[in-house]
Order: sequence, then structure tokens, then C-alpha cells
Amino acid sequence: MTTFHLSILVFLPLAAGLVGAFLPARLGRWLVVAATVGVLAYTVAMIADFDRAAGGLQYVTDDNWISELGVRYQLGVDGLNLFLITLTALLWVPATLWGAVKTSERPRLFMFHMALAETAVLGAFCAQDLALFVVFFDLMLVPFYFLIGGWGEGERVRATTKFVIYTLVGSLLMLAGAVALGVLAADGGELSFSLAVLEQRTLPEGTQNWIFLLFAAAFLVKAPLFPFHGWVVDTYRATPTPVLVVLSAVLSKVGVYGFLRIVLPILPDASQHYQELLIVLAVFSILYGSILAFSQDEARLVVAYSSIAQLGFIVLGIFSLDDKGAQGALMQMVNHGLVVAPLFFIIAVLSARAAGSPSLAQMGGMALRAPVLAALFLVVTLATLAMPGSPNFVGEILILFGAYEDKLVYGLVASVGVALAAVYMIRVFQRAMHNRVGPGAEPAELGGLDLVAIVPLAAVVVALGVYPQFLLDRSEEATTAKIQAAAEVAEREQDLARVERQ
Amino acid sequence: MIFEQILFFGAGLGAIAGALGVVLLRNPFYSVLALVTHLVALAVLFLLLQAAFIAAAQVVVYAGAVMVLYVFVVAYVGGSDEPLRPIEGGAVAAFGPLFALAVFVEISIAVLGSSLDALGSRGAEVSAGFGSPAEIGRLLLTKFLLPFEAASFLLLIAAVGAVVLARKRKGLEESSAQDAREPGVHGGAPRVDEPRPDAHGTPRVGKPRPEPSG
Amino acid sequence: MNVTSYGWLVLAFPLAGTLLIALGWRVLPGRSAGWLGTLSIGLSFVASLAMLKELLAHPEDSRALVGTAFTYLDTAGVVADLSILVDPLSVLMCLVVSGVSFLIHLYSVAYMASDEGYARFFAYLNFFVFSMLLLVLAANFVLLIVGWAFVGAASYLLISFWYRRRTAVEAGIKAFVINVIGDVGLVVGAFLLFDGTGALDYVGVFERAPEVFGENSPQIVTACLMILVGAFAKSAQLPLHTWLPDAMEGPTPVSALIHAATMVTAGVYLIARCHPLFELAPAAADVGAIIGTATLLFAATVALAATDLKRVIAYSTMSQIGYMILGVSVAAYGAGLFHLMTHAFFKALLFMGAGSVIAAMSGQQSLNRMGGFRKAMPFTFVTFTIGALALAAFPLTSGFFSKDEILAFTLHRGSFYVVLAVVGYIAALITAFYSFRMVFRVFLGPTVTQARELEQGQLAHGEHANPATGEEEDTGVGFPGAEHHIAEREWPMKAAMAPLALLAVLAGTVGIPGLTETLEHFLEPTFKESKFHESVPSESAELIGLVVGGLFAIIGIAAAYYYLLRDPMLRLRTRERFKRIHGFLINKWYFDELFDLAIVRPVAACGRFGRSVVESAFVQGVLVGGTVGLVRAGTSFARAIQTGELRAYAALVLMGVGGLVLYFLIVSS
Amino acid sequence: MDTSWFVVLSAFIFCIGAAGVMTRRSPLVVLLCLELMLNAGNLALIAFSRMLGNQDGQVFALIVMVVAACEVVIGLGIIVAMFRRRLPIDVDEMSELRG
Repeated sequence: MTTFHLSILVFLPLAAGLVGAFLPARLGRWLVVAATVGVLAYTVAMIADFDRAAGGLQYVTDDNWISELGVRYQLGVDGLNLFLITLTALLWVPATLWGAVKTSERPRLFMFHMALAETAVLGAFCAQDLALFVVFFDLMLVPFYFLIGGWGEGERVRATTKFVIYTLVGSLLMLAGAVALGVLAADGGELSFSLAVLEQRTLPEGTQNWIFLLFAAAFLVKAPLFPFHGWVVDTYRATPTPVLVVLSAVLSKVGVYGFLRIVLPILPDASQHYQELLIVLAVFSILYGSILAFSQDEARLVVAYSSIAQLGFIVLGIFSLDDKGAQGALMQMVNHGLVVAPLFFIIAVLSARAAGSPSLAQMGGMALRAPVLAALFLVVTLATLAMPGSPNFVGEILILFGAYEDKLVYGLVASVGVALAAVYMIRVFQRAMHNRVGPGAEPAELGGLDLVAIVPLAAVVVALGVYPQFLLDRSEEATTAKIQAAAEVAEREQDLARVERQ
Repeated sequence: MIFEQILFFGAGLGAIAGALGVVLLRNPFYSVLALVTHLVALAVLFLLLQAAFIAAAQVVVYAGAVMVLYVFVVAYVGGSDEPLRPIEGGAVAAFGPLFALAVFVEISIAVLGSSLDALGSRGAEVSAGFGSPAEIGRLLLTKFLLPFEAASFLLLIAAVGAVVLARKRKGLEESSAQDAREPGVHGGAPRVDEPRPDAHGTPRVGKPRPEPSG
Repeated sequence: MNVTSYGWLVLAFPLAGTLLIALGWRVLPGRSAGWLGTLSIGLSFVASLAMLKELLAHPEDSRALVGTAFTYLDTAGVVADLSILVDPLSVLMCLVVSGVSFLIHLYSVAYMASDEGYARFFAYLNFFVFSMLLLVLAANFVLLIVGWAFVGAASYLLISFWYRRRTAVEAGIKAFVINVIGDVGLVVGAFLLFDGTGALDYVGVFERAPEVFGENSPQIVTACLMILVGAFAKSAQLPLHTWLPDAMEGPTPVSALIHAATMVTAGVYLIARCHPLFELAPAAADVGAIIGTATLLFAATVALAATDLKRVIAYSTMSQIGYMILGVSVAAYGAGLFHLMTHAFFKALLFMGAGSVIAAMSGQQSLNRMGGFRKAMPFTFVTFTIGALALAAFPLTSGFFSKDEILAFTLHRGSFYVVLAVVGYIAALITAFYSFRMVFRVFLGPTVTQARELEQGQLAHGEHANPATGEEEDTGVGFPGAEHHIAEREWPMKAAMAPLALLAVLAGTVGIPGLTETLEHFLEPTFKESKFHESVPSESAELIGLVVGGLFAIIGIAAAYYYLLRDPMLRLRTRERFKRIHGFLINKWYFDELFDLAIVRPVAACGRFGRSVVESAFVQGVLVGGTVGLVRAGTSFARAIQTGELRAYAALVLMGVGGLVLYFLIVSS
Repeated sequence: MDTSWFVVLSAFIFCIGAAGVMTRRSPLVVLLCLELMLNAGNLALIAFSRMLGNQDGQVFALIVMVVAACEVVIGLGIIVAMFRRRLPIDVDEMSELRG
């Protein structure tokens, strides 16, 4: 086991972005792309080196940061975030590449913001100190604000405003929650925000409950789940493609990741207390997202609502408070990122072929002149609707198994979402690729850039579908450990209820 | 002792007078001169406080160099008499002097009512070299090396910034050529090439306020 | 090489074929893609034969072997390997699937020759065979579901193969969605089994199930019902059958392979595979039997009235699968699988013949326009008639033995099963009638123009209209191909149909009661644990059944002859007289309309409601609007302070300083 | 002299400066008033430094002078630039940052 310096991983993109900002535009943007490739290579090496037998964190960085407040600069990797970091690294490569080629306005600034965003997301995934997590979590907002506002399409100002207000309100609530958590957990003793320390300290259930709500608000907005998804439609419409790819594929995962990393282990009683509420929200999101996805005409919005449904599945898995569900949720986080990214690239390609129109009604019949596009689209579509054999199926089956375990009824209702996903996804595929050529459509095959962006992602999807154990094996220990406390509480409650009934 | 008191009150009154002069005199040129008076008076107070080096620096650098800069700019821009008009800055600003007075009263109460005994004393016993250039120099190069370097860097940046701000720009050369031809009416030449709405929405064609040149 | 390595080979050949054709679609010249696909399936069939040989070398009590490639899934107690189970049942299925697939590939090499999507067609077809073999070889429920969904996807792709046809695309979606419903059912069923037994592999589940579940305990019954949902969706049983008739939008070889011979019988295989569970849950098995019977009657009646040649065969498929489901549900596993095999032969044959006729009609499928093809297409006529005889269970054909064995077993079970058997016999009569309705209307009767031209050696080409709607075809794309191919002119088609015709006649010999019970004997190791294993109808009872069945078949054929050929006006008169019933049958008992009313419209309405009311009023109005309003109120206050007036800012700062000092003064005093 | 004298004097000068910032409209004079306030701060720094017998305060006074010099340079630079662009030299006129 060699030592990997996570700080290098986290700050490499930012450094490249800063240097690139001062280089000539052509050079600068490729520097950022090279940095993202470097980050990817670094994470791949890390996976190869990752010791799956050893429990707990690996490659830990632990330094004093603000010692007066007990805030430490703590980074670490375990099975929980290993693949989310990989997902981030993997998706930023095509996103920056796409941005580097297609952005003509202020390209260096664009690339700088992309680089900053990667640093922020990687930091949020790596952070093992609550305060550090909050810092990175809020830092994510900055580049996305500029990226959407500066390079967006259509009603970008409106979209940016909504996006920022929603996430900022969530973030502020979480900040309050984090401070309260640190202070109240210290109980007059030494202040610490280290997650490992906070896990050891217990809070009374009443305190846990309101702190839980603060965190949940931030994470659910980020995810988003019904009814916190008001920002989604405008944002998904306005965001430029490469930004949307990482926004939808990675950013949304930071929220649900927060549940696993922070909320469940530190606030186990509250997690149990609000389990039912979260599950109801999740199931409702699944149905609501699916049904709305079914009735959209814009391809992006179909994917937007399907994401709400997918995130619903993930939250359902987490709050089943069962190790199967949690493993499935983690798997599904990675899978959703992996399929949504190529989907958005493909949609961008499609609307370019349909005279820039986002409407499905303008598309159609593209499969004939673009068989490669059709094949890739098919693979991604089938994976999105969790076709057995795809990694998404493994994720969903684990989630459903976890949900059936204690919450059979909710699980069964959620299963309806699986069937609905088939309807809306295959509908998108069919309306874009099949039938006669749409009124505005000019079928043409994928270009080189499109292939470079989409093919590797599709290949990873297929590979993960053939061998999902690769991920599950490495993450099992960490995930199980994270939900253990909450699962124990839930079990205790159930025993109590059983005794009472008798 | 008496001598010290006389010196304090003398210099103190001088400083206050200078300060009031800065604020109350209408012509900026006189204001600058008042400030010079104020600074020199302060230098005397610094000497009283055994800060010889600072006093010297105050006179040489501040009252000397910096104020000369002011004088130049006033001469260039043209100091104009302006009426004291506190109202236009909004209701809040109208009460500005009142707030200032309130703060003064508060600080006075704080100082006089403080239980800090040392305030009522002359202060700690100090060695003869206290505040001497040697002592300050030693501190600057040892304990405060980093702030010292930072300050020098700051000065450098400020110098560069001033050059950038005050240099001639392309779009302005035309009008400055005009300037040279009609020195008497500088500022009055209308800029017809680029009418721009000002903050109140009316297009600004020329300089709205006929400020007399100095 | 041991048995399981042959099993892996069986899977590997079609997969390799798929990949080769898919990646080389641009460079494969002429018919080479087709030959490549045929070759890979042929090799797969050879590997299946080798597997059979190896398996027979094992002693009878150890003829169930599991081969594992790697761990697919092992987390949090959920374990599923990528493993195959080779036992007599899966070997039989492999043989049938790869054998019939091989012949259909061969047929397609010629039949699809002028189609633009030639390589794509064979890539899909090979992928289908791979998926189907995966389905039958899977050793655990997870892999089963994977294969299950893969065949569904392949079926979707092939139904929508001519994707410029609106009808084809819609049919594809319908099939896909109903198949996904089946998948979900299977997932739920698999969980219920996992919950009880803690295992997902067949061996583990079947071993532990009797210990964990009591007979007819709610959990096992629910699990079996959920498995039945999966089986019904795939096998087009009521009420999840509506996709199958529409699936006839696909090219005819697809109908032959997927929607007749192989995929649709997966439900039968599944029930046979899970027989230990169904025997623990007789209630669920009874549901299967009843639904199977209902379907076989329903489909047979609809087939009476349908006029689209392929749809008639499709309804007959549903009906025949109903028999199989009935068979395996009443524990007549051997009989059910026997019928599965013979049905695969004669139904594939019927579809191939139908394809040939449709090609001669240059794409038209309506029986009303056909007639008199006997002389023009002698080979097709003979083979189609053989297929129809087998379907009608004419004495001594293969269908005769297999169908009657199912009914004999059902009768033997007594109680209400007798009713089911009686319904089965009545449907057999109808079956004989409608199968010969096809023969008579296509090959005999008044000769149509196309047939007359063909007799003079002229095959009609062109005329691109959608047979279902009459819509003008989008001709620029080259599929369906401009040229048509009939069996009389293409040797690969003949080569594919001849063996099937032979098998349709002779396959019955592996299961003649009391004489040759080879198949039953071969399958014995799989089903010997069954509690109905010893309970078989006596030979005399089976023989009586055979005689009755044979009589029914002959009566049915005779009735068809009388009704259609002797007195053609009678047909019109009856239709006039029983207009209501005819309309009811033509509209397929109004199932499509029912679904539309009960499911599609409510969901669409929910979507509209969600979009217009919830999304715009609640989410955008209340939530977003409320938030925006709050923020706007806050910012307008902040904006009022931001006057841009420097002096005001200074005053504010000073005010702040004053306030702070005041605060400290108050605190310290 | 007691330290408190110096401190009160410093406060007084500070408040005069602050009042000046708020009443004068010429940016030049506003800058001058800022100088007043900074100097008041310096006086307090030095007074306390004397009181504690610690020369750190004097060093900081020096740094404050540096900062003041920088501010003057930049401020005057801006005024000169404004003048060249024919903008009004009046803080009330410059309210483009209005929210």
C-alpha cells in the first residue's frame, strides 16, 4: 500500500485552472483537461492500490486548520467515497473536454470554473471533518453560479437565481446544523468537528431531531427530492451541457452522500425517527418523477424528472436502514452518474441535429443515418431504466431488497417506479431514434468528440454491469459501518413495538 | 512637568484646530494646509509619548511627501469652494455628525469610566532608547519582518496601481488633445460620442454640474 | 471438456456472433452477416449436443451440475454468482432453442436478404439467442432475471426492427413495458424467496424452501404468484397478453423464433424450473392452471375471427402456450415440456410458411386478400399443411401426442381440473377449425392475382404499405426490403423448413404413451422429487384421450372444410347472424380498450395533473414563489440600504461602531 | 500626562474626521478626513504603546502610515482618472453602485 496524497488529488484541478487562466486560451484549456485526466489516473491508481481488507479510512491527511475551533484539515478515503471520487474524476474528463472544444466565449474563465468545481466536489467527497465538508459543499456553489449564469442558455438569470437561492438556503441551514452539532456534541468539552470524533459522541434524541432536519434540508435540495425540486426545471433547461453533466451526475450525489457519511452515523436516533418521513418522500419522488418524466416533451426535462425518481430510489435505499439498501444506494449513486452523463451528451448531440430544438417532437428517425449513436443511446437508455444486466439493476435490486425487508409496502410501491422508468425512457429513445424523420431533424452520425466523450462512459457502464462485485466488494465494509448505528436503533424500536403489541 | 502639560495642550489644541480646519474649510487647498498643521502637531504629541522615530517619520514622510502629493493633485484637479451640504447623502448621512458625536461620547465614557488603572498613569517605566530608530529598526527586521515585507509589497502594488489608474488611455487621447487647445474650459467639453445614461436615467451628454475650474 | 464447459460454449458462440456482426456491420459483404450468425448458432447447437452427450454419461442421480464463472454479486448477504445449471431440463431447452434458432437463422439468410438492416437483424437475432440460452442455463434467480430481461429487450428491438413504421414502434414499446412488469414481478418473487431461504440460487432455494415455508403459507403463495406474473407477461397469458398479437409487426422470422418457438415459452420453462415451489404452493399452481385454461380458450376464439394471417398464428401461439402452462401447473411437467418442444417445431414451421406466403403477397397479411396459392407454392403448401395438421393435433402428428398428454394428466388430477380438461378439449376442436381455416383460405379457394402471376413465374415486388394500417411506407430507407423471397426460390428457406416439417410429424415419437417415453425418461432426474411423480394416468386412459383428441381434430378440420370450401356463403351468413359475437372476437374481447381505460389513461391523466397542477401551482407557485417572495422582500430591504451614496455608507459604518461600543459599555457596566 | 488624555484626544480627532467624511462632497477632502481618522488611530496606538512600555504599537503605527500612503496614492490616482474622464468630482454624483 503506497501513500496517496489526497490534497494533490483535490487541488490539482484548481492549480491547473489557475495556471491555465494565465496561459494563452488554447493552451490553458488543454491544461485543465490534462489535469482532469491526471486526477482520473491518480484515482485509478488509488483503486488499484486500495486495500479492501483494511477497514476504516485510508490515505488519511490530518492537519490542524483552525485549532481554536477544533477544525481540522482531514481528508480520507474509504469504500464509501472511493467510487464517488472515481465517478467525479471520470466524469470531469469528458465534461472539461467538451467544454474545451465547444466553449468559445471566455474559455479560460469557463475552464477555471470547471476546475474549481472539480476541486470543490472532490474536497466534499474526501473531507472527514464536518467543517471542511461544509466549506467544500458551499464552495461548489460558486463555480456553478458563474457557469450557469455566464454560459447558460435561455433564461439563465432566472435559472441561476433559483438554483442559488435554493441551494444557498439549504447550505445555510446545514451550516447552522453543523455548528450546532459541533458545539452541542462537545458539551462544554473540547470542540471538534472531526466526523470520527462526532460519531463517538452521542446527543439526546430531541437535539438530534432538529439538527437532522437542518441537514436533510440541504441534502434533499441538492439531491433533489420532491418537494425540494423547484429549481430543477429552469436549471436543467439553461445549464450548458458539460456543466449539466457534472451537475446532474455528480453534484446531486454529494447530498445523498452526506446522508451516509454524516447523518446516519452521527444522528442515528433521528435517522430512525424520521425514517418513515424520508421513505415517504423518496417513494413519492419516485412516482412523481416518473409520471412527470412520462409527460415531458423536452428530452432534458425527461432526464431531469427521471433523476428525481432515481434519487428517490437512492434515498429509499439509504433510509431502509439496511445494509443491502445502503449498498444498493451507493451503487446506484455511481450508476446514475454514469448513465446520466452520456445521456446529456447524447441529448446535446440530438438537439444539435434537430436545429437546436430541445423538443422531442422535432426529433425522430435518427437511427438510420446514425447507427452508432443509436447503439450507444440504446445501451445508456437500457441502463437508465435499470434493465437487468446493467449495473443499475444491481443497484435497484439491492435497494428494493433493502426496502422490502422492513418496509414491504413502500418497496412494492417503489417497484411501480421501475416499470414506469421503462415507459418514459424507452419513449425518449423511440421518439428520438425511431419513427419517421422529425420535422426539424437532420440525422447525422456522431463526431469524434462525441465518441470520445460517450464511448468510454458506455464502456464503463457495460463493464460494471458484467462485474458489479468490483464496486460492491470494496464498499461493503464502509457502508455497513456507516449505517450500523442507525440500523441498531431501528431494530431496537421494532423489538420494542413487537413487545408492546404482545 | 508643567512644560510637558503645556506642550500637550498646545499640540493637542493645534491638532484639533488642524482637524477642524480640514473639515470646515471650503477650499481643498486650505484643507490640505490645515492637515499639515494637524500632522505636525501630532508629531509633537508623538514625541511626548517617546516615539521619536514615528514623530520624525510623521513629519518627513507624511507632512512632507504625502501632503505634497495632495497639493499637486489639488492644483491639477482644481480645488473648488463647495458649500457644506450634508443633506443630499440621504437621511442617514444627515445625522452623520450626530453619530460622530455619539461615538465620541461613548468612547470618552469608556475611557474615563474604565477600571483600567494604567489609563490614569503615565505608563510603564521605559528605557532611554524607547521608540528610537534603532529600537524600531531592530523590531522591524526581527519580530515584524513579515509585516514589514508585506507593507513594502503593498506599497509596490499601490505604486503600480496609481500608474495604471492615472495613465492616459486610448479613448481619451482625443479629448486630452482638445484639452491642450482649450485649457480654460477643460471639463466643459461635451462628450457627444458616447452618451451614457447616468444613475438617474437621464442621458449624460456633458458634465452636468458646471464646476468652475481652479 | 466437462458438461459445464460445454454449457459456457453454448453461451459463448451466440455472444461472439453478436459482437462480430455488430462491430463488423460495415465491412461484412452481402449475405455474410447472415451466414456468420447462422454459423454461430449452429456451433451453439453442436455444443448443446455435446452437452447432452456428456450429461448422459453422468449417472442419473447426479445429472444437475453447476458451473461458476465468477462472483457477480455478493454483498450484505445477497449472493449471486455468474453460474449456469446444467440438468436435463436446461439441456432440453438448449437443444430446442439452439436447434430451432439455427433453422430460423438459415431461413432468414434468404428471407431478409434485400433488407437494409441485414447485419443489424442478425446481430439482434444472435443476441436474442444468447439471452434465451442465458435464461435457460442460469443457475440463480438474478441471472435468470438478467436473461429474462435481455430476451425482452431483444424482442423489443426486433419487433421495432422496421422502426420507420409507427405501428411497429408502438408494438415494441407495448411489448417492452409489459415485459418489464413481468421483470418486476420476478424481482419481488425472488425477494420473497430470498427473505425466507436466504439464497438466490435454485439449488439453495429449492433445498431450503420446504423447511422454511409450510404448504400454502402466504409468503410462498405470494412468491409463486409473483413468479407467475413474470411467466404470464413473457408467455402472453391473460391479462398480460396484449403485446403478443401486436408483436407480429416484427419481421416474420422474428415471429417464428421469438414469438412462437422460444421466448414466449420461457414462462412454461420457469414454472417447470420452479416446480418444487409450486408444489409447496398448490394455490398458486391452480391459479396458473386456471389462467392457462382461460387463455387457451380466449385465444382460440379470437383466432377464429382474426383476419391477419400472422395474428391468427399469434393467437394460436397464445392458445398453445395456455396448454403448456396448464400442463406444468397440474404437475404434468414432462407433458408440458413435450408440448413446448413439438410446438416450437410446428409453430416455427407455420410462421415460415406464412412468411413465404406474405412475401408472395408482397407484404400483405390479410387473409381476405389471399387464396389459391396451392399451385403457385407447392412446397410452402405442403409444409404449411403439415404444420397446421400438427397444430390441429391430427392423429399421429407430434402435436397430437403432446397436447393430449397434457389433457390426460389434467383429467387424471380429478376435481375441478376435469372442467379445465373439458375446456381444453373444446379449444382443441376450435384449434383444428381455425388452423385449417388458414390453410383453406390461403392455399385453396378462389385464386388471387398474385398467385396467378406467380404461377407464371412472376413474383410481385414493391408496394410499400404498412399491412396493419395501409399507411404509405417510408421507402427511402430500404426496409422492409424491396425484394421479396419465397421458399420456392431460395434453397436456405427450403433447407430450414424441410427439417422442421419432418420434426413436426415425427417429434411425437419421443413420447408415445406406453411405447416410447424417451423424453419423460430423460427429464426424470429433474422432476423425480415431485410429489406427483408417481401419479400418472393409466395407459388406457391416455389412449382413450388420444382417440377423443384425434376425433376432435378430424371433426374440426371437417367442419372447416364444410364451412369454408363447400358452402362459402355460409360464412357470410353466420357472420351476419352473430354480428355481436364476431365484433367481440374481432376486437379481441376488448382487452386493449380495457387497459387503455384502466391504466394508460389514468397514468397519462396523472401526468397532466402533475404537470399542470402540482408542478405549476404547488411547486412553482407555492414553494418556489413563496421562497422567491421571501427572498425578494429581504433583498428589497437590502437594496434600500445600498443607495450607492458613499456618505450614507460611512454613516452606517459609524452607526455600527456606535452601536457596538454601546453594547460593550452596557455589558461591562 | 495620563494616557487617558491622549486617548480622549485621539477619539475626538477620530470623530472630527468621521464627521468630515459624512459632510464633505469632494473626494479629495474625504480622503483628507480619512487621514485624520487614521492619524487618530495612530495616536491611540502610540499612547497605548507608551502606557504598556511596549514598542510593538509604534511598529503598527508605522504600518498604518504605510497603508495610509497606499490609500492616498490609489485614491488620488482614481481622482485624477475621474478628472481626465470628465466625471464630476463629487461623491454624491457617483452612486452607480446603487442596489
